[in-house]
Amino acid sequence: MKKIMNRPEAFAKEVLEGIYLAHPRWLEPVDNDPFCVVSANAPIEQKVAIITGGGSGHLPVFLGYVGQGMLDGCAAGDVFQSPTSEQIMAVTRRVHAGRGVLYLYGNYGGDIMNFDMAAETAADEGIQIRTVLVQDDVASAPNERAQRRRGVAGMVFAFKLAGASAELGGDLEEVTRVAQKTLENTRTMGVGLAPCTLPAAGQPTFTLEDNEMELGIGIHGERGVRRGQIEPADQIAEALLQTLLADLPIKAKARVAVMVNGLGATPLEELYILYRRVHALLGEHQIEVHRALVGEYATSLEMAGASLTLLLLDDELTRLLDHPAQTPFFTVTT
Amino acid sequence: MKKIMNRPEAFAKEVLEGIYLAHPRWLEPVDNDPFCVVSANAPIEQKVAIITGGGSGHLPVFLGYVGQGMLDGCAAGDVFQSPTSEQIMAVTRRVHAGRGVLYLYGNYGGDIMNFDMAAETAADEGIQIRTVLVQDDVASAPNERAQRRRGVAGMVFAFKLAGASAELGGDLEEVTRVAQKTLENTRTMGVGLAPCTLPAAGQPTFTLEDNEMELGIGIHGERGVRRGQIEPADQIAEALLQTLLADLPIKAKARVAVMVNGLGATPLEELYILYRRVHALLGEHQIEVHRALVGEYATSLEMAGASLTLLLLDDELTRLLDHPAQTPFFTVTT
Amino acid sequence: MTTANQLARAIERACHKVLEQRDTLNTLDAALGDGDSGLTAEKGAQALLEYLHQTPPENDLGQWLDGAGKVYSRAAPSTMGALVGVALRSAGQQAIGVTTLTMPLLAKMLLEADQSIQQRGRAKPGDKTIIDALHPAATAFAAAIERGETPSVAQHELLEAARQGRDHARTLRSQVGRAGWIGERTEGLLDPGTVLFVTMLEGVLEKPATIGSNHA
Amino acid sequence: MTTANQLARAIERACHKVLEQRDTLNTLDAALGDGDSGLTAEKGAQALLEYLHQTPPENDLGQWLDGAGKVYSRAAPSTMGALVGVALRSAGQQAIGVTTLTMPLLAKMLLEADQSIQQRGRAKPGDKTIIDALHPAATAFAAAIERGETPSVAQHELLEAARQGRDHARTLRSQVGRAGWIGERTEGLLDPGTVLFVTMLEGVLEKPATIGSNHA
Ligand SMILES: Nc1ncnc2c1ncn2[C@@H]1O[C@H](COP(=O)(O)OP(=O)(O)O)[C@@H](O)[C@H]1O
Ligand SMILES: Nc1ncnc2c1ncn2[C@@H]1O[C@H](COP(=O)(O)OP(=O)(O)O)[C@@H](O)[C@H]1O
Ligand SMILES: [Mg+2]
Ligand SMILES: [Mg+2]
Ligand SMILES: [Mg+2]
Ligand SMILES: [Mg+2]
Repeated sequence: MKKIMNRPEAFAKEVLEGIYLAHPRWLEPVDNDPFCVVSANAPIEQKVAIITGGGSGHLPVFLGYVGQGMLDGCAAGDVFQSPTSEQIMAVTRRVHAGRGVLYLYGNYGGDIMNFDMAAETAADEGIQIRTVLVQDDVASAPNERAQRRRGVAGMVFAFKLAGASAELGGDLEEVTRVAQKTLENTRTMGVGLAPCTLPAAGQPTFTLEDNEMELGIGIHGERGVRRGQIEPADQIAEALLQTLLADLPIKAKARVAVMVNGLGATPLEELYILYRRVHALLGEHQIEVHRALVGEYATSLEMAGASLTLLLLDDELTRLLDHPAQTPFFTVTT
Repeated sequence: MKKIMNRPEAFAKEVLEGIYLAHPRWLEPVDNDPFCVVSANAPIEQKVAIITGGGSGHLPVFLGYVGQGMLDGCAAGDVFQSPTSEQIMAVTRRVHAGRGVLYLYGNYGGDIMNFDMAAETAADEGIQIRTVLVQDDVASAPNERAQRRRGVAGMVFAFKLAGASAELGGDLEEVTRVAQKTLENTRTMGVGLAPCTLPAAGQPTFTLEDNEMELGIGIHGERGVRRGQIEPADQIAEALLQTLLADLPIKAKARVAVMVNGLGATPLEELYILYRRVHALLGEHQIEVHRALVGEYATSLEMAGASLTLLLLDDELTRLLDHPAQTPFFTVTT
Repeated sequence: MTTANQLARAIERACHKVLEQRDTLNTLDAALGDGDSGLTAEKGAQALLEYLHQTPPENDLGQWLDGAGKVYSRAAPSTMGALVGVALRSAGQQAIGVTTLTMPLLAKMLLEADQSIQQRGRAKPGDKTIIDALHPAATAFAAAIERGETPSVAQHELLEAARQGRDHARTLRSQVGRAGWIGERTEGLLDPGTVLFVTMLEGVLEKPATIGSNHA
Repeated sequence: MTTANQLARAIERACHKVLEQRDTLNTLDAALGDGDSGLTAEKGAQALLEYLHQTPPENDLGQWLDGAGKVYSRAAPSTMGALVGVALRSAGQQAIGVTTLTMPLLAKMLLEADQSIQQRGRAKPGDKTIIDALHPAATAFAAAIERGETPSVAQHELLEAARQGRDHARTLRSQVGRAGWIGERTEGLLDPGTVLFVTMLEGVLEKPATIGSNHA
């Protein structure tokens, strides 16, 4: 394990400390707990607040989307671990501006338990909570059992669109509806080329031979749908795209946003080679690309590989996607 | 060699094609040569144009800084190769708006030859050219022979500030002066943890043992100043920072911009762990951080490691740094 | 009957037993989950031992268990960590103000722990989780007490039911949690949650060589 | 005297010789540069062969060489590629409108190639570059012609001077290019540029077994 770090146990904490030092005008901790991250100008009066949370090791997910026009706060856990319900509650209290809070996070057992417990405490304190789970990873369960799917990179679209809805004044029901609608139209699938190593574990999360790749692998290295010899980029792009298209309620002449996301160690160059083929294939299906995001949006430490996300757009979703947003890690300008 | 790619020989070309497809409103090729990249709205009337160039494989360097308030064009080479003088000339003709062109690129033999030849042709065609070489890598030569230093991540600051100067209406002499002044105040040093592999070569550019790192390594794997066992992040930060501070004409109470740059495969988390210590040490020296850039700004395919850049600021440079800029890969907002 | 001191010793033994099984739990979890069951169980056990040390149980065992649950889930914020915390807290709710735990009360507490985990985790028996060991164990223990068995017989049935539950769950397919994503491939694999529960129980019921232990 | 056809054959032989040395050049460059000298020399040689095939030299050897230089540097855009291109073009400038190359003209062309590389590369003899083979070779050839030596003696001195220059450069420290960054560590290592030049020269001067080759 080769990492630029100090004590493995302090990994997540030191990352957070570095982030506060680098972006003091944007982010601050609640009550000196670096794992409770809120926007420096929270609470924002009259705005529904949106909170996410989950394990560390996925930058810019999760806290990287806290900022203007996106999220208000984030409860971060240790590497690949859930935050505690107390931490979620601390963030909730700090960002709540009287119009309720949306919990928007990935479908993982530990996170669900802790967010649910926080939601109950919040309710006791008179804070209205809604919960929307991100379940975009098509490789993790068939369409019939879509509620069992993992949440992966597609969550960034949900953050973006729900965040725009909140900034535009939507009430809690409306912001919740937008998050749900976005996710109903969002699908992701990934491919892994090399594992990552938890700083405290010292052992890779899985192994792949030198010439192998795994389609459908999860962001913690959970097993995928097909392991085999590494294929040319164009074939990988085709395999991922076909799966997503088959799963989405898509029609010809549709409009989409595309995200080609690197998992941490894969160079930007390779992501653009993937995008090149994805774009051409969408064209063959007469599907228009309204916006392309190519880069690292949801990673797993130094895992190698990529994921492809499609968001099927209508006019409402397009408008919300194009609404300006800014965080230290993500910018949408008009 | 595990890469998401198709034919190795087509690597750089397919990357460029993917980039044009992803960012059609921003970038376009000259005369269908994808290696000749210009801003979609070039030439910009009344503006001095700035061109860079160099080998592919360093995204977002070089073409990623073509856009609003930065560069006008970029001649890209094959992976780690120079563009040809004809390509540089094609870009020059396309972006020139009558007020001259600044060639701003790294100190590499092949690039110098080709840019110089282009400059001569341009002069023959009546286009005024100035050349500024980026030579920020302190590890590549001692201060006394600073003109022999390599150009690395610090070039991004030169692009930013010269770009702002041009956008603010500076003439060719003024833009050239700003680029030079920026670089006189810019220093970089890197650390390598793992090599990268040229797609067409199939062999890594250098090797490091599992527990080794190399301080001062170059972005093509050129040898550094010290190879040894991997050190804790805080120690690496100290080693890099001390070297830069000793080389810069710095006083107490100075103000700097800091860039912690990932070389391609190093997760953002590790960069923030480095930044954490850099920030603390600067504080001990009573040096104020005006802006921190932490991320991938100049890479070498899937090389693992990081570089640290300091830009010593005065009021003029601060104003130019803060001037808004936007490209598909880089944004500065007010 | 269990006094504050006995409760403390039982929890201590359970924690030490869990610490011993750290690597086994990690290995089991690596095969069907994310390989950290041992790490998070270790964090939870260490936090409990520290809580025990700083705040030994005294007059109100229910309050103490409630605190133990909070401590556990704060220290081990995984699925299992959250659920063990929930179980400790809801068992504690049954014993607020109580200074010694009777067998019927213990039975009630176990049933409550089972229910609270099912509710919080939205899983049921047969989903291949800790519930498949906890639920039959709690039920068997309650039935034995109901039938008027001696504490040692009841405890024996408790442990046996847990072990059988663990072994039966091995044949099932995971329906929830991370393991749920590779459902069919989990058949024949032990579920770390069931192993953790049996391990804790073995610690609690172990007859230690110290005084005051032989009338648990 | 060299006719168009002879020039074509000479360049062909030089290119094939370079292609054979591809891996050697890469290995040499890996030790003090970026390991691509063979790759870029291969690209240049292939492009020249193609140019030769598509556009054989005819009435104007100078124009043809100018075109060859453009082709070479376009195909091999490394330091060396740019410099070889420059050398071919500036040698060509000396022979515009010429249909056969005399020995004195060849000497002038070589000297010009040397000067143009020095100028373009901002390097001088002793910096451990191709110049350390090219410069003494060009000088020795011109001197031999001046002294009225036969072509074969002059050619022999040309090649010998190039080889000696290459071997002498080995003892130097690189002052420019990528190798300049590790200056002291380059002592004792062959410079790929000097090896490339000697290789090309060996190809040009090789006596091939085909007709029309024996009065070069
Ligand atoms: N929804 C659930 N309800 C009850 N138990 C569960 C549930 N999901 C997972 N578990 C239990 O948790 C165990 C995994 O625990 P652990 O590895 O600590 O958590 P995580 O899955 O968050 O890494 C599983 O073996 C299973 O017994
Ligand atoms: N400034 C220079 N002037 C003349 N020759 C040079 C110069 N810099 C480098 N060279 C020659 O170029 C050779 C390297 O060529 P090559 O590997 O093709 O280029 P690059 O360094 O761009 O990868 C060196 O061995 C040296 O002989
Ligand atoms: Mg686990
Ligand atoms: Mg876990
Ligand atoms: Mg080279
Ligand atoms: Mg090169």
